[in-house]
Amino acid sequence: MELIVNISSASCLLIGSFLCLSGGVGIMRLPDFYTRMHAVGVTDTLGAGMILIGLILQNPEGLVVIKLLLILVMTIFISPVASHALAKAAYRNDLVPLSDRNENKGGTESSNP
Amino acid sequence: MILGLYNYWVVVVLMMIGLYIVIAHGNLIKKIVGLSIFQTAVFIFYISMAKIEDATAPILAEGISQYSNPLPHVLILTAIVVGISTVALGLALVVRINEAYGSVEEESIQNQDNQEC
Amino acid sequence: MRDLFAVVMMSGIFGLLSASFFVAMDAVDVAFTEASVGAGISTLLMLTAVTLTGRSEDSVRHRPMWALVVVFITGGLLIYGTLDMPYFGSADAPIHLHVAPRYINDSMQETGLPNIVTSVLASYRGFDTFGEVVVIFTAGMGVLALLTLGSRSGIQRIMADSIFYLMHEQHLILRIVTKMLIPFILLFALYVQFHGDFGPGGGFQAGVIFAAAIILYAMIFGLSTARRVVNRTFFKLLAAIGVLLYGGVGVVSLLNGGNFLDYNVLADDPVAGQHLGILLIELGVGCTVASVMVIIFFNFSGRRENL
Amino acid sequence: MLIAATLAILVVMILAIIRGFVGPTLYDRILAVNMFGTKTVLLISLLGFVMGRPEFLDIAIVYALINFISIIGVLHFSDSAVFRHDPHDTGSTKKES
Repeated sequence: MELIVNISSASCLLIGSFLCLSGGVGIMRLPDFYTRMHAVGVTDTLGAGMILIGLILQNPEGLVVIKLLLILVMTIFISPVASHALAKAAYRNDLVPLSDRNENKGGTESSNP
Repeated sequence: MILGLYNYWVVVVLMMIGLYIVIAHGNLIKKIVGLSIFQTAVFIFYISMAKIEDATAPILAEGISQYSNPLPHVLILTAIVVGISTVALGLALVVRINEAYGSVEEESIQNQDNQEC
Repeated sequence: MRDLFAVVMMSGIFGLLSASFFVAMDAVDVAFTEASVGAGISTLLMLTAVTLTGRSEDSVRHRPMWALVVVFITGGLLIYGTLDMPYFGSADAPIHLHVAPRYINDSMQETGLPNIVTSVLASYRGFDTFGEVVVIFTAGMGVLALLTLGSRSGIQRIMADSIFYLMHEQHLILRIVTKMLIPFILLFALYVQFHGDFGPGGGFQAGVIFAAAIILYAMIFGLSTARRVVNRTFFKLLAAIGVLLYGGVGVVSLLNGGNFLDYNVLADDPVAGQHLGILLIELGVGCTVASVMVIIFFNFSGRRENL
Repeated sequence: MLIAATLAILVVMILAIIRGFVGPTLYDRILAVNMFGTKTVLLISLLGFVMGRPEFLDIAIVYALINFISIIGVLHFSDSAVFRHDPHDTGSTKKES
């Protein structure tokens, strides 16, 4: 039983770290703001969730688990809302997505900013 | 080993960055940012002095005998909140200066003052 | 960086970074404070100031040579000075020998609180903290004196309201989530306030978190709505009441035959007296900090609205 | 395993800082700050476990909340007119209207 919990906790942590890392690579490599936000917004929520679940499995004590669950719920709420607000603000303030820009220009030139 | 002093060097570097910003930049808002960097360097200095190897946070618990020094924590805790109030006061001054002179650049404020004399 | 907005964003990251550094250095209470202040409130205040004063810095003008010379000389001297300092993390540095062992060993018997930082803050060094609270109060009054405007005429207010109404129609999701979050934040602030004796936390942190909740409300629903919810006069009163509560505890302990801020005489049992005194003082600190932060923010953004 | 996760988070934080420095538009920087904030929450909870005193998760909760508040604040202020017309925004092309 102990072994199963340990293994699942470790794998949750690993998956979470991997997702976070891929988000990090995404924020560095992707060409424009909206794609970068896609990379971060998606991996942030899931990666954070996985790491927190891994931590919950590490230490199944009352108060700690409740606090971790609280953080988990908050991340699940806050992270997508923040991404949503960010994207909306960017779009309202005339930041054009890359694909639209390419269509306008005929899609010929590479528009790496 | 002289390398055991590295925490002070980090502090000194941060402090000097803050000092450089305060001296070299004319923009008053940037000066305030520089001041707050300087402040944080001082906080880091105190906190890193309080650290003891293999010790944990100064909240008493069962089975722990070594605690970090709580005194610098207290000083810095209050200093942070005081720091933010003073930064707010400085920003308020900057806002008023901007209303009076129409600029937050040190040099143009100086010029306007000189013209009035 | 020319763009002041970017400068403020980077300083926000700097605040987050230094707070995680404080966690790594075992200073959980300090990290708590820095988290709520350095990353949250100070970024917001700087942003407000930047919106008030304009975003871009003028072209390069500075005399970097002289500044560099000064900076390098000072830095060199400071590094020379550090050569005499004790090594990082060594347990026998002078700072750890003087009063700290007494705090660590005796505070449990004398005050009955597991969090040494709180007991030192509120009890052993109560005078210091009183001074800090007065400084915060004074800073709040200073901002009030510098930035207060007379109340606007009715037409302007209606116009501002309608602008906010239009602007905030768009933030439907934000508003709902904020409505759900604000009670949690307030509750959490109370938890921090009263759990500060046992875990990290206390009046300073709770005050800042409380103020952050109100600031969030003001940002999402508009300043005039927030003013209708939380009265400005009430906050001014609350700031003063906090300081007076702190001082009042000191005076009561004087009247009971102890020294100023000597809580042992507040109750029959010294430990119970300490508990009571620390609780009241933390409450006073929390009131003052929260209301001063709210006052500062409201004045800044009220200024912005009126321009 | 905890150590590995901590290291991964640190690497991601460094990447976020780089994006914050480079970030051609304002929103890239805000995004970097947001990401940095969530990563700090994770880092602090992990550090609590690594140091063996997981009671200190309160700080992580504060972080999550404050991060949200500051992001909302930044977006609120980015609506104002001062930020709209930005000569430095090299990454954005204005909509043809």
